[in-house]
Amino acid sequence: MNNENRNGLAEMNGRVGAAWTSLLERIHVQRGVGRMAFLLIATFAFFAILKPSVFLNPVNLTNIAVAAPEIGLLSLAVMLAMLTGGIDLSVVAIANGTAVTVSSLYTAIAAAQGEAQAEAMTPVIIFAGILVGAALGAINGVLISIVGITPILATLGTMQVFNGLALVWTGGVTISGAPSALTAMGDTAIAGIPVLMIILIVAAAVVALVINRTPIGRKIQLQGANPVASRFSGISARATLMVTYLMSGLLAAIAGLLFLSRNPSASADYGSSYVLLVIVIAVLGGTNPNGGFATVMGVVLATLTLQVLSSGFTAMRLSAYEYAIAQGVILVGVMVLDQVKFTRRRRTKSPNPTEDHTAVVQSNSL
Amino acid sequence: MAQVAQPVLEVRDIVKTYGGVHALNGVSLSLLPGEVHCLAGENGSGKSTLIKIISGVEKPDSGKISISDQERTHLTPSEAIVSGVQVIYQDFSLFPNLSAAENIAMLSELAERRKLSSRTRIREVARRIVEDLGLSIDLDADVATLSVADRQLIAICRALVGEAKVLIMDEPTTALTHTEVDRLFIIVRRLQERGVAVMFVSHKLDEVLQISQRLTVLRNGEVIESGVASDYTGRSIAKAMTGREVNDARLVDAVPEDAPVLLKVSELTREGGFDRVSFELRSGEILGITGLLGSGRSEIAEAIFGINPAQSGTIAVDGEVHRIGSIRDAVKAGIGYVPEDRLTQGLFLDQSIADNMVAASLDSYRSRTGLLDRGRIRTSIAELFARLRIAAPNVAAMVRSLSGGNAQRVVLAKWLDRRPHILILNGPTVGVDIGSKEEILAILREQAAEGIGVIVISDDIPELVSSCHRILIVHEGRVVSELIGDEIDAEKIQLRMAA
Amino acid sequence: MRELMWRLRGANNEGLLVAVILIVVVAMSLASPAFFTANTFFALVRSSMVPLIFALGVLLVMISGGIDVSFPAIAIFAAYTTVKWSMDASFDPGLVVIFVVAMVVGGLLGLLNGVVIARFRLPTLIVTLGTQTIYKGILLTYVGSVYISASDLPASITGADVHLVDIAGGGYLHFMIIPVLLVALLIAWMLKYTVFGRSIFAIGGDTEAARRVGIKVVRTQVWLYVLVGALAAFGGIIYVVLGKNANPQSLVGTELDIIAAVVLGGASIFGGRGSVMGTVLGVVLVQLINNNLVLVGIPSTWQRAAVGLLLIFGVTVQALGAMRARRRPVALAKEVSA
Amino acid sequence: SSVSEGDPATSDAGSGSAGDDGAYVVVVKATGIGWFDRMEVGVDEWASEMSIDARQEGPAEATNEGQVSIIQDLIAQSPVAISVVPNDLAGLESVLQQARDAGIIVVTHEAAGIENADIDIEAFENTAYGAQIMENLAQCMAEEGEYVQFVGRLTNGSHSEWVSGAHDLQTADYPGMTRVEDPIESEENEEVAYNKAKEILAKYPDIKGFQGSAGTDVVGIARAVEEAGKADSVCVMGTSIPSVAGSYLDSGAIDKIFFWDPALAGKAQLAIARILADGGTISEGTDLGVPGYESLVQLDGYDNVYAGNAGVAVDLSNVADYDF
Ligand SMILES: Nc1ncnc2c1ncn2[C@@H]1O[C@H](COP(=O)(O)OP(=O)(O)OP(=O)(O)O)[C@@H](O)[C@H]1O
Ligand SMILES: Nc1ncnc2c1ncn2[C@@H]1O[C@H](COP(=O)(O)OP(=O)(O)OP(=O)(O)O)[C@@H](O)[C@H]1O
Ligand SMILES: [Mg+2]
Ligand SMILES: [Mg+2]
Repeated sequence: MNNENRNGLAEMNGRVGAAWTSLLERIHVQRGVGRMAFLLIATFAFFAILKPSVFLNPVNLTNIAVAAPEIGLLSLAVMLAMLTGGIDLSVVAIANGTAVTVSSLYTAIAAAQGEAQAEAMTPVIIFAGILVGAALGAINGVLISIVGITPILATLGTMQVFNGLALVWTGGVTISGAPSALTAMGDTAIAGIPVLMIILIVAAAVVALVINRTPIGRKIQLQGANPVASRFSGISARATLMVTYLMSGLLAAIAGLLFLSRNPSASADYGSSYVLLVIVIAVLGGTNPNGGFATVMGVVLATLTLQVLSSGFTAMRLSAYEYAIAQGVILVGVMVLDQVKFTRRRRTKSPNPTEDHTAVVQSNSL
Repeated sequence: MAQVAQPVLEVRDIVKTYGGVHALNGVSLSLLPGEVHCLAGENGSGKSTLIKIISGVEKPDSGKISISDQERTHLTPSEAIVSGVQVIYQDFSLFPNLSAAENIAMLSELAERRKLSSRTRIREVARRIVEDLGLSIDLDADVATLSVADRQLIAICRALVGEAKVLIMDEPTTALTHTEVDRLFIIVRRLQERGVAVMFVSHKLDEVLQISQRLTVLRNGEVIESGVASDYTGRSIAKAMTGREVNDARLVDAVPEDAPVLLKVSELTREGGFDRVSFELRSGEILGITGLLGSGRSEIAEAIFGINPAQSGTIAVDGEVHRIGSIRDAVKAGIGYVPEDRLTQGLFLDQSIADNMVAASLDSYRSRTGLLDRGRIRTSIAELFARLRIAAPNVAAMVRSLSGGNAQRVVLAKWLDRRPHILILNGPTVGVDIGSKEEILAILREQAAEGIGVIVISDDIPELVSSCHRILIVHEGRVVSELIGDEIDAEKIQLRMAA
Repeated sequence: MRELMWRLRGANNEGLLVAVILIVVVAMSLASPAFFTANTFFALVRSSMVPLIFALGVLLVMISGGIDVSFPAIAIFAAYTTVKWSMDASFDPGLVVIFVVAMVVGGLLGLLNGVVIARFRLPTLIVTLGTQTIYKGILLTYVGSVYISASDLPASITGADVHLVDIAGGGYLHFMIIPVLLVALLIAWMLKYTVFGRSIFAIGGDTEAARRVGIKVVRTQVWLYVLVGALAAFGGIIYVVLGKNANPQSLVGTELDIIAAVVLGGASIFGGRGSVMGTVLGVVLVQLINNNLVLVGIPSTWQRAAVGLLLIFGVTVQALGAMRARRRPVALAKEVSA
Repeated sequence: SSVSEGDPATSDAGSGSAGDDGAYVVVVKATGIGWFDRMEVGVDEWASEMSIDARQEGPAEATNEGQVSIIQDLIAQSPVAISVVPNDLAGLESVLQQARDAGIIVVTHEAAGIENADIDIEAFENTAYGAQIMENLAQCMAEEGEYVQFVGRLTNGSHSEWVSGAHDLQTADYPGMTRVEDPIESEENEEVAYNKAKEILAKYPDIKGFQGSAGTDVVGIARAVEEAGKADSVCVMGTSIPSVAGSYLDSGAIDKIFFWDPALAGKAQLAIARILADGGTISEGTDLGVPGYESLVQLDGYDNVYAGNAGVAVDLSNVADYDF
């Protein structure tokens, strides 16, 4: 065999192999998105056919669009933490921290200086709420990145501390009252789409932009993909983790504002059932719990799917426990199916689509 | 071995594909009792895959494996072990959380189908084999705390505990010193006399020639040649592996005296690592640092790159003293580092080539909007991809799919994309085949010619001779000798390393 | 001297934990005269029993490299189903049979976890999160949601209220401590001296390497989850015996506290490391804190925050200890070789 | 445009074709809890007695967000009436307002002070109920000694009212008694109640009384008291139901429990919804035809809160009369 021939062969072989893996990679990339889109449409169609009168009722659709955003934001917050290989159990507690801050500031100002004054100070109050969310996120960041506590434990601790402090602050009483701008936001729709949904979409777009198109976002992904190699590439784990949990805190803070916009009252215990739900959503949406991989779109679709499922179950007059069973079965089922499909694909041979250089670079996340 | 022996192990027409890649494409091979059979081939030619199939770790797509006349389509790892196949894996496959003794004895405990595990028995088994090999390993230490060389020795010990009929060694000597290699070979010969069949994989062709009787060369998953080892020379094996002539003559000379000093290390010290190390590195220079394993050569590099910072002494880059207390300090000072263990320290295996290439230079691509400038990224990636001659269909391929040599080029590209002043490479061609090795060294020479300073930590003497302008020899943490330009030759290095 | 300190600290920082526990004990004794009594001690022992059994299950899974959150659901599922079966059939099979039946049920639920996790190589946290909601949903939808009080429980359960030691003022040592300690010792023994136990460590250290030395990884993992399921069921029945009621709503929700206790006890969340001794200490520390806040006078609104703060404190000490330990062996190795 | 503006129109359109019009739904704090299982018995009975489509729903865990989500889903189904037993009053105002805007009748239970309900029906008045417990406790303690109060959750409104009603009465009428701790949180968990009661017994050896709020509180407390050998000397009283507390009433560790029959409360809620749906009104003295709710009284300070006289106190003498 002459050189040319050998090189040609090797190159061919290499090309085929790499084209295959890049194809695989893209299937992997779109796995979360594709299957969630399918599941969303399937569940929607299922209930729409079984209970069209209830399920396709615009009120129901609006409800889904209004209820999903707060969960979606919290799921995105968890997704970010998972992207670095961590987890954030404290997101709900942070959201409540923001809600309690805003609500108690508002009611305090309203009591002292009148409602009008409190309304006038809305921007300041909301800013304070977001600041609290960011600060709580930063506390997580410090514990995880500087002290070096495993994320699941650090945030388990802070979840209890944040929640406990909110309890101390409110004395256990639900605080009523929130800036009317927030409640108005909860009631308004633009072109038929509730503002809350628009907020989720915008937040998701920003998160997607940050993780895919900014240096820090890429660092977050690399940190999750291989922390040792990131350190050896001069990426500061401290800075990266700090930013991650700060962003997670910010997203949770926005979710907290959404709590208030749906109902102008804040309590230390709101949303306790969300803690595990948002982890389920993040994973269903295609986030790798070991880090390095996630799709924002997948997470948003997973949020909607579970919302549709829950609403469909109520429409079908099924109990909350039957919904819980379905949720568990879907989670485990989707993962198992995924795994079966993935190994089967790995075993069968593939066609060898030749790839255009630049096209792939573009389709890649960079 | 005059009589025609029956093979203890025979594989026929083995095919194994990963996705679309043919890792093995109809490989047949036999192992006779008492022979050392060498498997040679470039990175990714399928050597490890063949070994994994014989040891039951992977299932072949088709083909037959027969051990002691029992023919099967595949085995499980425990079936292989029960049949007398022992393997020293390329990645060692040890348990970092268990003690050295337990790592050594675990396999035999399992093979004997024991239900209970006894500490004294385990310790005894381990001690016996360690003494047999004349090694000194702390048997109670967790493997995680041991050096790479010790781990390799433990992997060897583990494979030698059982009554092997077939011993397979996948690059068993990468981290070993010459004396350790010699001792290993003594044992291999002893086993040979007992009729054990040995399959030996190494990129060190002199070792191959020294130990083996027969030789099979793989290329792209197919057997290219097979024959008696004594018919081959290093050069002819290399030619069979790559399909072309290989050159290892000295290719560089000393750099001019007046080249600007890029790096000045003075009196660098870290307790237990190295002591008052001083040297300079000039623009355009490739400086080799060598010494026995444990001599402190890697520790010096790790200190300069901030992985384990020095306790005293100074490091000046471009005439300016930098306090290097962390990797980030080193990176900011313009130093790049290609680690020894590229899979875990150098690469993001499940990310694309493109993502890996820009991993160290993300901040430099920030556009005015704060977003990454994708156009600029594309251009520089395409440029590096071409310049480093990375063999992959496109930059979106996952790094996991690359062979050792190409993966190493990706690590190089990651640093070159930062335009470093100084590039340190620790074992740049460990586990890289001859063809790729030459190309990587050529790339280093090109980079040096463009004015950066390169430090190569290596114990591969031919590589040092062919490409270094100057060589420092480290012994027990101190620089004991310096060879410049024409003074450099293989024998001198070997002699001074040992002394 | 440093060597001695090193020994005292223990392989998994157990020594450090003992120190933390002592500090807490001293602080609590200073805060309340009622604290340092046999009463408090026996109450601590009693309240640690069920969490300890659960923690041992969590420990096993964690050593193998996973995180299990389904054990409370399995525990209450198995215990409630068994008790309800006995009640519905008006048949009291005796305490031993009740334990056995519940552990078979628990083992079967564990089997499901194990098969899904091991066969399909899925992340344990997520799988058990899913199976947890499934088990709880099935229990409440199809088995029952009725609170079974002492008067309806089988007599062998209510009759199991045997005290080994009784002291004035209500302190007592429940005889269930014997099986609990036996199980703890058995697991410690299994982890140290059986090939199965060592295989769990090996799998947690490096799964692929475990496969290569001939460990039947899938089989070992499946058995492990069966064992952990049975262990959870064991804890569930003890819970019923101690509480003298069977409430299908109980237990679920306590999983994170148990996991925290196990990690406090020095087990690595990444697998391959952990000890029964450390776990016992971790559980004791968490229970010590959880069950003495009223006694030492922490206002009730502050209690949640206090538990969280102490948890963070404990884990911080562990994290710093582990960080130092990671640096230490290098020097140690050097000393040995010198 | 506005979401809530659009609601009435769309829901009208929806209800035209919906097979669900005519439905009455009771949304409880959580399903799978003995108390609300009993309420469901009443709901189902009422449904079959009246031949009306009535059912009960609730979240898997007692959370506000779970109830909000169910009510929102229900609005889309346009039932005639929704009756809610809220986990968090203030947290439900918005969604209940949406329901009313959509033309759905809203009734609540255990929610005095709620604004967005047509009628809130209480089995009794919360502070008076608390006072009733205190009267019994004081009597049992001979009007002197130390006592503590437990709540299921510090965030639970009803529990807070019961304990403050009791505490107010005690400070006013029984100066010989002292409450030694702020209300203690049992996390609705019997085991926690047990452990905290043990701590209390250790810290206050002279403790004479316990008041429980969550249904399992008195059981956990009773166990601790019994083990301390103080079943006779310590008074344990509070809210619970006979099936949960029964065995400790027998043994004497629990002295008296207080409750109202959730089945009857379920029926009362539905009866009110029915009256409103038929265009009737609720006023002082209205008879719902449900035992204990034969003559409603309007509670002071609210315009939509009515209470029955359905409170029951049970001790060993009459526990056999109740089978739930
Ligand atoms: N798990 C895997 N998934 C996908 N491809 C794989 C896998 N393992 C090996 N390959 C591919 O199979 C081919 C043969 O690899 P193998 O490891 O056998 O080579 P080798 O000869 O041992 O190389 P080296 O000298 O670098 O050790 C390579 O192209 C490699 O990329
Ligand atoms: N490298 C691999 N890639 C994909 N799947 C694998 C791989 N190795 C093993 N499996 C899957 O895992 C299963 C069993 O693997 P393994 O040999 O570790 O199990 P085991 O415990 O030895 O099994 P058994 O108990 O049946 O002997 C096989 O069915 C196979 O499909
Ligand atoms: Mg190999
Ligand atoms: Mg097997």
